[in-house]
Amino acid sequence: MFGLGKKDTTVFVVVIILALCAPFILNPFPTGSSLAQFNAGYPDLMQRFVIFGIFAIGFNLLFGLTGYLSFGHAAFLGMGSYAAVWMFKLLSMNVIPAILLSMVVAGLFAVVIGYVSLRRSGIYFSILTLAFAQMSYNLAYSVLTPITNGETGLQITLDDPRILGSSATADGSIPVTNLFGLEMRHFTTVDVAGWSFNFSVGYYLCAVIMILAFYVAVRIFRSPFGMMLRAIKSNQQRLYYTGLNARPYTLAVFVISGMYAGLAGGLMASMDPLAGPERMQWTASGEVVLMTILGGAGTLIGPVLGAGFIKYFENIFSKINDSVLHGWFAFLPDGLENFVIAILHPFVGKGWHLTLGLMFMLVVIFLPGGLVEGGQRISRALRRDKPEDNGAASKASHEPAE
Amino acid sequence: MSKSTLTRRGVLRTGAVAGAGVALPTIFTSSSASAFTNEPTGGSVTLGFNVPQTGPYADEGADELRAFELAVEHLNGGGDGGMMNTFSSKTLDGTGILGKKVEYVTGDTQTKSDAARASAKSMIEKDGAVMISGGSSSGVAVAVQGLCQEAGVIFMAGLTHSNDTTGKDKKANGFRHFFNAYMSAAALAPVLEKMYGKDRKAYHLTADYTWGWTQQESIQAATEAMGWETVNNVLTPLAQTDFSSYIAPVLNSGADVLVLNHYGGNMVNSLTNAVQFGLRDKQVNGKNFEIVVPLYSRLMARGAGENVKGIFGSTNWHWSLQDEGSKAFVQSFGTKYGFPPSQAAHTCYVQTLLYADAVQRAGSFNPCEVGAALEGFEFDGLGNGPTLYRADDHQCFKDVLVVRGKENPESEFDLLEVVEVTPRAQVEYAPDHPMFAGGNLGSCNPGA
Amino acid sequence: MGILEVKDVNKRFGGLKALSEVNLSVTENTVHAIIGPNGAGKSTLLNCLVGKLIPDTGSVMFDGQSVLGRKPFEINQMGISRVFQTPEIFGDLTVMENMMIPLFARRDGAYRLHAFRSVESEAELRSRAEAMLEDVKMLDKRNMHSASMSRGDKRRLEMAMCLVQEPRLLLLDEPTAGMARADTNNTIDLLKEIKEKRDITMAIIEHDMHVVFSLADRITVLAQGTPLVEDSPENIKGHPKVREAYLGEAA
Amino acid sequence: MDAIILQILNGLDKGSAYALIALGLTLIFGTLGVVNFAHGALFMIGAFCAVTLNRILTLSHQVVDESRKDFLGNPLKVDVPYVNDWFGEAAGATIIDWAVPLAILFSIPVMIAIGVIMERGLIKHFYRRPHADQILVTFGLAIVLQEIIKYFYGANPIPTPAPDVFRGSFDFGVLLGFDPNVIIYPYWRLVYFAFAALIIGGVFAFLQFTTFGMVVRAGMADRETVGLLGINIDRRFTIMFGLAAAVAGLAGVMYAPINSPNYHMGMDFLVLSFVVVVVGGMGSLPGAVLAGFVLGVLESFASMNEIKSILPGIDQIIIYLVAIIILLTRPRGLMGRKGVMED
Repeated sequence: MFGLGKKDTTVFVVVIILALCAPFILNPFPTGSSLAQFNAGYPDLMQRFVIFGIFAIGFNLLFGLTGYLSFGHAAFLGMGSYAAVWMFKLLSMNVIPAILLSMVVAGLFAVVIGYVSLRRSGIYFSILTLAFAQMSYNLAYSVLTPITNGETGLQITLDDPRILGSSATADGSIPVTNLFGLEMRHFTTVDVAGWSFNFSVGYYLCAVIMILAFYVAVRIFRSPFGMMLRAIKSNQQRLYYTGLNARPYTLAVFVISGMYAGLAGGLMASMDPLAGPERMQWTASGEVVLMTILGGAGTLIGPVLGAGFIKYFENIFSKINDSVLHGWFAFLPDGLENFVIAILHPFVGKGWHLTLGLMFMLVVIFLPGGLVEGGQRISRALRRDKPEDNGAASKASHEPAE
Repeated sequence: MSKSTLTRRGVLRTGAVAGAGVALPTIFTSSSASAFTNEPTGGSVTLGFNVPQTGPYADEGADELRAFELAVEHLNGGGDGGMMNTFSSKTLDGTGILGKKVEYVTGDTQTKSDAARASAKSMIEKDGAVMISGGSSSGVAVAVQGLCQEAGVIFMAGLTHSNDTTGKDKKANGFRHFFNAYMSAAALAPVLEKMYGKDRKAYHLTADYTWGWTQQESIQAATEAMGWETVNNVLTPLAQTDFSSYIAPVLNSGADVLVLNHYGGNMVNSLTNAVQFGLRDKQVNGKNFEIVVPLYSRLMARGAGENVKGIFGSTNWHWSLQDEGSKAFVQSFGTKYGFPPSQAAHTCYVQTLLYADAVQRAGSFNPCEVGAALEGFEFDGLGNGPTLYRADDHQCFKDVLVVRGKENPESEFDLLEVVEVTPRAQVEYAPDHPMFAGGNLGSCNPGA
Repeated sequence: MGILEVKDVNKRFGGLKALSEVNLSVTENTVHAIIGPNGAGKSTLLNCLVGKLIPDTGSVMFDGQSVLGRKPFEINQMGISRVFQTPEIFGDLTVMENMMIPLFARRDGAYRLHAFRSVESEAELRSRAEAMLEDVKMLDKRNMHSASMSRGDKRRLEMAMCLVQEPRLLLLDEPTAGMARADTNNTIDLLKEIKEKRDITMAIIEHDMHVVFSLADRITVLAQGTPLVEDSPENIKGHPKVREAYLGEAA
Repeated sequence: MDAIILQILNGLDKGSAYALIALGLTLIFGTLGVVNFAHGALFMIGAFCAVTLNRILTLSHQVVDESRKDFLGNPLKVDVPYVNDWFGEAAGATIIDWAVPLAILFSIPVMIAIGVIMERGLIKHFYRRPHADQILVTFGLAIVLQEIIKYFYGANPIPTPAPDVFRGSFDFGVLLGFDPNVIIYPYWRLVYFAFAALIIGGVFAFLQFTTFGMVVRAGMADRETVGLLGINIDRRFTIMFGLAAAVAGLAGVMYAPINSPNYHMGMDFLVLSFVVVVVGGMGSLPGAVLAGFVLGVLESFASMNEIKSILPGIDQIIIYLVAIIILLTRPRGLMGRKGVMED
């Protein structure tokens, strides 16, 4: 189906189901229950899951296939965001031109940065990309303020000269990003017994684009191009002596991957029309690296899992404060309650970084292939007799240390 | 798909409970339209406190959070009532807001506009917050203010000092109690003139981003108006930690005053570096070399240690103030937490009370009605003397404190002494002042 | 005229003269061995042929075209394939994928972005790859991860990868270096088989006389960067100059 | 001219911090082949050694002073450090004043212990793992370490002053015949520069002239061969890691008075120090030191008004710009070896 192999079709269908049913899957707890804190099925976070999923899928095309570790990929995401917001300011609040322009802009920058950086490999390549991204970030924060609005971030104002559309709505508000009139921020909530589920227009647009992006990535993985990229990672010398020029391939995938980042940036701006410079900071670039490695570099679905994992921690764990903890453990006797809360306190709320850091360490120590390997181990344990043999997935298993 | 709106969790929660309880024939109930975003319909109302919990401003954020918790406690009738007792408006009676118990959710801004917006969105979309408050930088304040405008909730800004927040980036749904760069400059200038004279040459080091620029612009204008000369203004990268290469040329430039338009970690480092260079022991143009830090934060000043001694700056509020409001606040904060509150804590506490009071007076949580109640509101008893929430730009006008690093601190909190309380009249400006021009409040957005 | 003509090639590294006045002609459909003691300049010469090094002076013509200044992949596209001393294969890929890459290179040139077609759908190339694997008796291993194979199998795979491109000249850089006697013999058999089955021109750089004499049609002896003699294996065996330079008998 | 001399001085000082951190990073990378993202955290922990010693020395008991009031109006409790009780007020104050130099002694065993525990407990399991895994695990460790520090010390910078005698600055200009106050330089920064030079010299001498150093250098060049010789290279590498941690820690201790330590100062330095290491050339110790000084001096030049007025914002990007130019003209940085971290 879809020109994919049997296994890939299964994975793809699973991704489609997950993406379309996310509003249900991410809200497993009844709204009134104390565990509702763990629900992630609200529009903003769901959008972030898929947008960062796209970003990580694109990054994985470069890093997972060729092994080139770009440490400046967030620059493309930021440029995409700026391009999209400018499109909203100048042209129209429709998201289509904005998203297209964000991909084009990110692609163009990727051509330039990639052309220069790909002259070196290994860590030298990483540092070159890092340097470009940090330069973009520093300049966007300061000197380029007329274009980027500096620290505050580029936003839509009431006096934007929008060519197609009006500067302000009739009631004096800023117009809303839309897809041919369908507003991105619109959403409907459906209550089922104690549960409630949010269906957001913005989320479904992102989800559909993510599914497309995933599909394209699968096709690239299985194409001669994808095979060449894996060959580059495996043995560049052999590739050269087999009559192939690695540079155009790496540049092509760098640009594709940059355009994925631009797409993610454009979508981010479409969901929430603001573009801040910290989107381009090295920590943001590092984040996508971590997402990919955490999920499982070189696997199809790993980066999406990694993106979800990190964003979940950032948005859910950071909001658990002491009063929430007290709510959970109110059933315990007072002394015990305070004791349990004292134990948990450093790990939630303002301590969410600590939990995230520990999770990084645990995953990389015990699951060298990332979360995907965790999934494989579980499925292997469930059906011992059927050994897993997924071409892409098996690549993830490194030799265990020691 | 019906009309555009953000979620209204309050409605849904009760709707769901009712649905389950009465066992309606259909278990599907779609949300019905309500008057405004997150209209609280149950017995409680949720406020969202969005403060930096990670990153360099985490301690300031933690202090803001303490203040919010205290304010919620007081609103719900707990504790000693703090400034509710001294507040000139007497609508708050310890029964929550409009009889609804006040609940709150917290989030981490990370001092990044993106993260701050994500966190605020989750409060609005997931937790049904009807008001967002907090924050420790102007970039975040402006970003979250913009979000609240779009979402249709009230934003009560925390610590944000840039002129832009109530200048070119002002929004109908956003309100700022904290003072701004212009006011700092207007308050500082006369004191500087008195202390250092009219004939001074100033050298500015300025953090290279919007807040830094507005701060520098304000100070330069105010000091030049009284006769000072500005020798140079050097922009320093935000990420800079070592300012030696910027400070080294200062002495040789002919300047005799160094103005550090830095905040937070930048301020601590640049001030420490400047003192290390021995600038304050030098004589230039026959005068003692002086350093000025226009915006002081006591929390951050602690990081600079002894280096703040004798250095002038301005602050929104200080715990050593002896008016009834301040005393009541320090008493109740200090009793609960064991140390005096910071100016960030003060502004957050006050903003929460002001919001609650405005709702009470408006008789509704509708942001448009709340906004109308805040606009032009005159009040007293919240630690800053008589204060006006100006309708034109949603900026509070009140006295500004000029402070100086204390020579002989008695405790680790006793770092600053109030030198002068600059009266409100002296720091007022026209709403269309050039430094604040270019913005538009727009119309208030109730969301629904 | 041979298919490969090396004329008056000189190469210096600093003060060291690695190649001086090298002339070499490889005739089509022959196996030409280049032998010589360590440091004779064999590897330098090979590197000059494949584009890794550029001679200081002289010319290297392949089928009437100069290879000098061209990059390795361009030279491969001209029809020269190379087997390395230690097998260079794509270790992360399966055997079949290893075979597909040279086939794509031959069909599509040095660069072509087939990003949206599936490798699976290339039936024609797959059957060619399978036929080649059959030839080297590796068809049963086609789905193996190539890094996990024995060294002998890796060598076979590398040869197959080169041969499937149907090169007009196959360069072999000490194909049996470091191999056990049995493996060496296997490799000799494999090369003999290849030679018998198809018309192929090979240039072998080799240390091992046994290999050279079992395969070569012509032999060039290199010593101190200069060709001493070029002759048939029979004549080389008894050549006094060779014995002197190569076997060090005079000393 | 005077401005240039001034900025060279500044640059050397900045550079000495970069060089020290990069040196430790390269020691770990060169010997163990591990990309250590937690190195910045080690630097930070070093600075917090100074803070901690300061806290230990100022451990106090409280004396109620009825004559003064605290902020709540209760009698003020005055902290009296125990050292004051033991040694008298003047001597006690002097001891506290010298907390940072004393912290050097305190930090060496602490840092070596942390380094050895890190290596034995975590890093050694990652020698044969891909660099990506090393980055992930050390980055995770860095976050954990800094969160622990934040938990105990808060997020705000903590003032850690140098001893009083180093207050103020030295007038270089007068020595060189310029007017007074033209080229001044703080004493503590001079101390820092000298200290950095000492440490760098010490590390080089150690590697050059001791058998231990020779084995390690041989191990850096070819680990397997040295292992075959029956030398227990692993134990030496563990010690090496401890040493690198100590270098980072000492850099941090001495840096504490320059910028008040805070929990994220390591992250601030991390990226920069990687740039320095790579510009110097992966695995090259002299390269790391050279690059540290070169980038420090260039960064200082870029902050000069004369240059900023021609190229606004140049000081924001100079390090990265220079890194790009150097890496494009010299493929392996200033002194990098071929084949190290190139795939």
